[in-house]
Amino acid sequence: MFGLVGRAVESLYYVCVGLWTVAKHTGRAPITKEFPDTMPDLPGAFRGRLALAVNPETSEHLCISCRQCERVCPDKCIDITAHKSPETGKLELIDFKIDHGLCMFCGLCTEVCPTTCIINTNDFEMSDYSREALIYDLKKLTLTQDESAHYFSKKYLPIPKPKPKPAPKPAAAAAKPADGVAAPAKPAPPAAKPAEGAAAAKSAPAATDKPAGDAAATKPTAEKKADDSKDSEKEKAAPEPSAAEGKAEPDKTEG
Amino acid sequence: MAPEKIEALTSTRLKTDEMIINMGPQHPATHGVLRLLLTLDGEFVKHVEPVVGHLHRAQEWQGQNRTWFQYQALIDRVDYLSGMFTSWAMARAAEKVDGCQVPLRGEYMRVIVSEMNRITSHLLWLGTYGIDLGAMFGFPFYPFREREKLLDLLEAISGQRMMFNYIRIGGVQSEAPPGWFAKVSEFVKEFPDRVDEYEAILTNNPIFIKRTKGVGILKKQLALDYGVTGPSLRASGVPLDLRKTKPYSVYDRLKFEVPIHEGDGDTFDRYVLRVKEMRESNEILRQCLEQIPGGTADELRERRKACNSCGKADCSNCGGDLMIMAKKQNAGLRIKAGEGFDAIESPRGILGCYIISTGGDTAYRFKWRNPSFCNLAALPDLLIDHPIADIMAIFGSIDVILPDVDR
Amino acid sequence: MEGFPQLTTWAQANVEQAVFYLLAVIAIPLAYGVVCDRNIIRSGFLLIGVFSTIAGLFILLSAQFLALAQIMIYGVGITLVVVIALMLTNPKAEKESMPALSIHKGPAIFVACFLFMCVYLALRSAENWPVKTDVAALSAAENLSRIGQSLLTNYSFHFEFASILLLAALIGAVMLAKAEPAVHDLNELSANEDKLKSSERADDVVKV
Amino acid sequence: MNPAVFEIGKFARLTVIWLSIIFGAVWAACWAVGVFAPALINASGMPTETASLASEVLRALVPVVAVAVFIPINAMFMVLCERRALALFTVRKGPNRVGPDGLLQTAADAVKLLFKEDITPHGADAVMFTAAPIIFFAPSIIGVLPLLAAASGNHELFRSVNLPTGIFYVLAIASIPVVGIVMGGWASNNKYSLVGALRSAAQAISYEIPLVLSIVAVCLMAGTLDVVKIADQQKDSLLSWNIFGGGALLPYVNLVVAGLQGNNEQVQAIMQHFQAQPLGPFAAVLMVVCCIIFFGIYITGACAEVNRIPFDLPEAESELVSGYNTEYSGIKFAIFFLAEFTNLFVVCSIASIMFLGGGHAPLPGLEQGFTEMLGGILKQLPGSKEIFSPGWLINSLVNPSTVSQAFWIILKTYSLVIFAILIRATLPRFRIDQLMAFGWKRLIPLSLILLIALTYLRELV
Repeated sequence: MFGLVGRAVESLYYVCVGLWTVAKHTGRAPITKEFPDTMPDLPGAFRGRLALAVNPETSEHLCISCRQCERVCPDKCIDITAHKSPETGKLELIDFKIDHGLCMFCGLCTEVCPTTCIINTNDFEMSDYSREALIYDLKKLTLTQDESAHYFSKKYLPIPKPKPKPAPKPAAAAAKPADGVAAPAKPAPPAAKPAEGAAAAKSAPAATDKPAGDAAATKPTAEKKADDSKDSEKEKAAPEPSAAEGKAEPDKTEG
Repeated sequence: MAPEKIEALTSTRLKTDEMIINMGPQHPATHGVLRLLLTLDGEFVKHVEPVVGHLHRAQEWQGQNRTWFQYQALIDRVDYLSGMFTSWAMARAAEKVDGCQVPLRGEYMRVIVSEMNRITSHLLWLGTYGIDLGAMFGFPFYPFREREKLLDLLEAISGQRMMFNYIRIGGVQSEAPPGWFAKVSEFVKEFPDRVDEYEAILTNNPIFIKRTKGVGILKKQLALDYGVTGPSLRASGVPLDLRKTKPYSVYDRLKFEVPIHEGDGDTFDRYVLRVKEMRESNEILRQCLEQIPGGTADELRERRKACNSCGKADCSNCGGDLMIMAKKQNAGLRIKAGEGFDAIESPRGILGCYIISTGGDTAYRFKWRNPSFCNLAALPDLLIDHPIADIMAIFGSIDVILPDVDR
Repeated sequence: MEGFPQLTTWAQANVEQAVFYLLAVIAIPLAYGVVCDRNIIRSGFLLIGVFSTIAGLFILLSAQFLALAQIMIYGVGITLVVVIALMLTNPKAEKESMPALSIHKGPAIFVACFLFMCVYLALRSAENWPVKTDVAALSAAENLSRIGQSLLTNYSFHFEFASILLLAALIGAVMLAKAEPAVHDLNELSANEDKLKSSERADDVVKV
Repeated sequence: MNPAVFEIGKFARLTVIWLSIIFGAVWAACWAVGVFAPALINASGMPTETASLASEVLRALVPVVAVAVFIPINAMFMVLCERRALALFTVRKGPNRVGPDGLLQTAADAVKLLFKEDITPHGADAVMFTAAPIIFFAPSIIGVLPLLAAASGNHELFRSVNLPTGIFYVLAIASIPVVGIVMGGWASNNKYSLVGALRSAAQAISYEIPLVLSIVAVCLMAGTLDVVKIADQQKDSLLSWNIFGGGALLPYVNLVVAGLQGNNEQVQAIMQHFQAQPLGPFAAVLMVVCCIIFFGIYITGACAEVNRIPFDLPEAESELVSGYNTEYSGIKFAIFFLAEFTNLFVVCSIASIMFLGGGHAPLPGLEQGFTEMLGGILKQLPGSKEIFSPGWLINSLVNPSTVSQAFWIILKTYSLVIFAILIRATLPRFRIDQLMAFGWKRLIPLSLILLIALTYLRELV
C-alpha cells in the first residue's frame, strides 16, 4: 500500500520535473532561423551551386579546358566544349555546361581543378520550373569579378597569378593540361590554404607511385576512350553553340 | 516444451481471426521505407516479415564501377546519418590494402569528426525515439537543436551537413577553418548539461519507463546469433566495442569507458546506453581536442607562417604527425593490388568494408558489412507477442537506418 | 425555461406536439433499420439513434434526468456493443452466408404481435393504470431529488439487486478476460533455459 | 534584451487580440439579438402580445447565437494558441507569417481545408463516413450551453440555459463524441482507423468513470448539480474553491485572522464551534488533499476524454498513422480537428467552473471592487434609463459583474489549456494496455476510495 503511494508520488515528482524542464525553455531565445528574411550564415567550405570563377584581379576567365572536372565527376554532369585554336595552338573554351539536376554537390570537381576555376558557391536556392533550366551554360556559370573575389576570400583560396599575356604555351597542353598550367597557377600556398593543394604537396613523398600532375597518364583506358569519342563529338558540335543556346533560352523564358 | 503440451494450453483460449496488416513502406514510424508484414492476433503480433530493399541503390556495384576517388563521395549515402563512419570504414580498408599510413593529426581529425557524427546520429535517434513513443510535439526538438549545432560545425569543416565526403583514403580532406576548434570545445562544454535536460524529461518519466522497461528483450545469445552489434548488443551485456576490444586509429590513446549494460537488454537499456554513449563521445571529443598534435588549426596556421606552409615532409610544422593527408587526392587515386577487410565501430554497430583491388583506380570487389542489416534481422524475434504499440518502441530502439539496410 | 412565460405557454401549445411527432417519425425508421439492416454494426449505430430519440421523448415528458441518463448510458453502452460486435463478427463472411430464416419468421411475427397486443391493451386501459400525475408538475430539480429518494427508499431493493447483478457481470467479464497461461509463459520458460547457456557462450564469443 | 521575452510578448499580444476578437464578437452578437432587437421590436409599435413573444423568442435564442459564434472562432484560436505555445516550449517561433504575428494562420488553414477535395475512400460506408464528424462535433456545441450561465455570472440572457441538472447534462453530452469516433473509424474501411476507433471506445469508457466520479465529488460537496450554484458557492476567495476543499479551511483561516486582529469575541465563537468538532482541522486538511487529488484525477480523465497526449492513442501518429481520422480530408477533417480543440476547451472550462471557482476572483475584495468601480462609472453616464440613449446603449452592453466573471473564467480556462499544451510538449504516449490498467486499477479505485473518504470528512469538518 505504502509502496504504491510512494511510487505514485515519485512518478508524479518525475513528471513534474519533466514539465518544469520543458516550461523552463520558454525563457530561452528561439533558435528558429527565418530563412528568406535572414539568410543562413554558410561557411566558406559549403558546397552549393557550382560556378566558374574569374581572376578577381584581372577578370580573366580561369578555365583552361583541361577537362579534369569533367573526368572526375561521378555523375557526369559536366560537359565541356573546347577546341584548339588554330592560331595559337591553345585550347579555347567554347561552352561549359553543368547539369545541376544531376549534380550531387560532392565537390570533387573543385578539388581537382588546377586553376581553382570551378568552385562551389554558397548559393543553394536554385529551384526552377523545368529540368532544362537547371542546365547552366558558360554564361550562367561564370561569376563576376566581385563575386569571384568574395568567394576567393571566403574559401581562403590563393588568388591565382594572371596568365602571362603572350603565353606561348606548347600545344602539348591539350594532352597534359594539369602539368602545363598547374605549375604557374600554383603559387606558394599561403597559411590559410586548405585541403588539396597543400595536402597534395605534403603527401608527395608518401604517395610514391604518383608523380604530381600525372593524371592524364594514369587515366583508365576505358574512360580515355569514352573521353576521346566525346571529344571528337564535341569537336563536331563545337560550331553550333549558339543554336544550343537558342534552344535553352526560350525554355527559360517560358518558365 | 513439447508441442502437444503447447497446443493443449493454447487451445483453451478464445479462438480469434488473425489480421494481416501491412506496416509501411509509407508508415510514419518505419524510419524510411521498411515494410513490415504483420500478422496480428488482436493487438498482438504473431508473425513479422520485414521486407527490405526498397532503397536498394547498388552501392557495392557502384563502387566497382567508379574510381576510388569518385566512390569516396558516394559512400556517405550508405548510412546518411553517420556518413563519416562509412567513409572511414572504406578508407581504413583501402589503407590496409594499400599499406598507407595515416598521419597522426589526420587520425585525430578523423576521431573528432566521427565522434561528433556519432553524437549527431544518437541525437537524431533520441529525437525520433521520442516521436516513436508519442512525445511528438516537444521533446524531439531539443536533441535536434544540439544536432543542428554539430551539423553546422561539420558543415563548416566538410562542406555539407550529411554527405560529408571528408574522410578520405589516406587522411582527411582539409584542415579545419579558423575558429572551428574553439566552437567545438564550446559545444563540448555545454553538451553534458543538455543531455541532463533530455534525461530530466525522459529517463525517469514513469510513462517512458513503462513503455520501455521489459519490452523487446534482446537476449545475449540471440543478439550474438543474429550478429547484432553496436549499442543494441552492448545493452544486452556483451562488451563488444571495437574502439575498446580492438582499438583502431588513436582510440588506444584516449581514456574512455564503453558503457555496458548488464540488464535484460530491453529497450530502456538501449536508451540508457545510447545516452551514456553520447556523454562518452563528448568526453572523447574533449580529450582529442587536448591531445591533437599541432593543437588547433589556428595555432598550426600561426606556426606554419614561419615555414610559409612549405609542405615538406621533414618540416617540423608541416610534415610528420602534423599532416592530415598521406595520399594525393585526385582522379588518379589508386590502391595497390590486394584484398583486405577492416571494420570500425559506427553508431549502429560494426561497420565493415571488404575490398579487392587489382591495382587500378577502380575496385574489383566491394562488400559492406552493414550493422543495420544485421540488427534488423533480430527484429522479428523481438516483436513476437508484443502489441502493435510496442513495434515502434522496439523498432526505434534498435536504431536501424534503412539505406544502410538496403544499400 | 424560467423567465420566458409567454414563450413557454406558446411552445407547449404549438411546438410540443410537433416535436413529439417529429421524434416518432425519426424513431420508427431507425428502429426498423436496427432490425432489418444486414450490417450488424450499422444496426448498432441506428440503435443509438433510436435511444437518442427516446431520450428526446423523455425530455418532452419533463424527465430531464432520465433523458440524460439514457444518453449517457446507452450512448456509450451501445458503442461498446458495437465494438464487441466488431470484434466478434466477420462482416465479410456474414455477407456471403445470409441464412434463410424462413423457419423463424412465423414465431417471430407471433411474438411481435403478442407483445404489441400487450402494450396496446395496457395503453387502452390507461384509466385503470395508476399514473402519478403530480410528478409531472415537479420542477426538474425536485424531480431529480425525487428520483434519488425513491431509489434509496422505496426501490432500494431493486436498486441493490441491479448493482449486484452488474457486479456479478463485471466479475464474470474480468474472469473471461483474464489471461490464461498461454504462449507468453512458455516462451519465458524456454527463455530461462536459454539464459543459463547464453551467458557462458556469450563470453566465449567475445573472447574470440 | 533576451529575445525570448519578445517571443512571450508576441504570444501574449496575439492571445489578447484573439480573445478580444472572440469575446467582442460573441458580445456583439448576443447584444444585437438579445437586447437591441427586442428593444427595436418593442419600440416598433407592434401589438404588445406579439412583440413580447417575439422578443422572448429572440432572447431565448441568445445562448445559441453565442455558442454558434464562439465555438468556431475559439477553436481556430486554440489551434493557433497551441502551435505558438508549443513553439515557445520548444525554443521555436511557430507560425508567424500569415497576418501580423501569424494571427490569421488558422483562418488561412481553415480556408485551405475548405477548398480541399473531399475524399470518400473506396469501400467506405458513405453515410456514416459523413455523419461521423457531425456526431463528433455537435455535442461539443450543445454541451457548452449550461456553462454559459456560470461563465457569465448568471447573466439574465443566459439564465434560461442554466439547467438544474447542468453538470450532468454536460457530462452526458460529452460522452457522445466517442460514438462519432467509432463510427468514423469503422466507416473508413481502413484497418488503422478501425484500431484507432476501438481504442477510443475502450479509452473513453474507462476514463469516463474517474472523470465523472471526480465531478460527483464536487457535486457532493456542493449539494447540487447546478453549475451556477456550484460556482456561486466558491465566490468568497481562493480558499472556498473546490480544489481547496470548498471552504473547509475557511474557519481556521478566519480564526488566525481574528487572532491576529485581536478580535477575541470572534475567536471565542469559532473556538466553540471547534470544540464540537475536535477532529475538524485534521479532517479539513485531509479534505483539501482529497480535493486536490480529485482535481488531478479530473485533469487526467479529461485529457483521456479529449484524446490529448499522453492519452492520444486513438490517433497515435507513430503507430496508427493518424488513427480514426486517417482517411478524412477537407472539411470533414477540419470538423474533426475543430471538435478536438473545442472538446479541450469544454473540459477546461468545466474544470475551472467546478474546481477553480468559476468566474470568481481568487482574492475576496477584487471582484467586488471592480464591479463597484465599473458600476459607478456606468451610473455616471447620462440618460441611462431612456431607450437608445448612449447611456442605455452602454449599460445594456456592459454588465460589471459579467465583465469581471468573464475575465476570470477566461484566464482560468486558458491557463488550463496552456497547461494541457505543456503536458503535450513533455509526455510520451501510454500503451493501450497500460492505459487501461492505469484507468481501471489505479484511477477508479483511487477515486472511489477518495469519494467515500470525502463523504465522511465532509461530516467531520
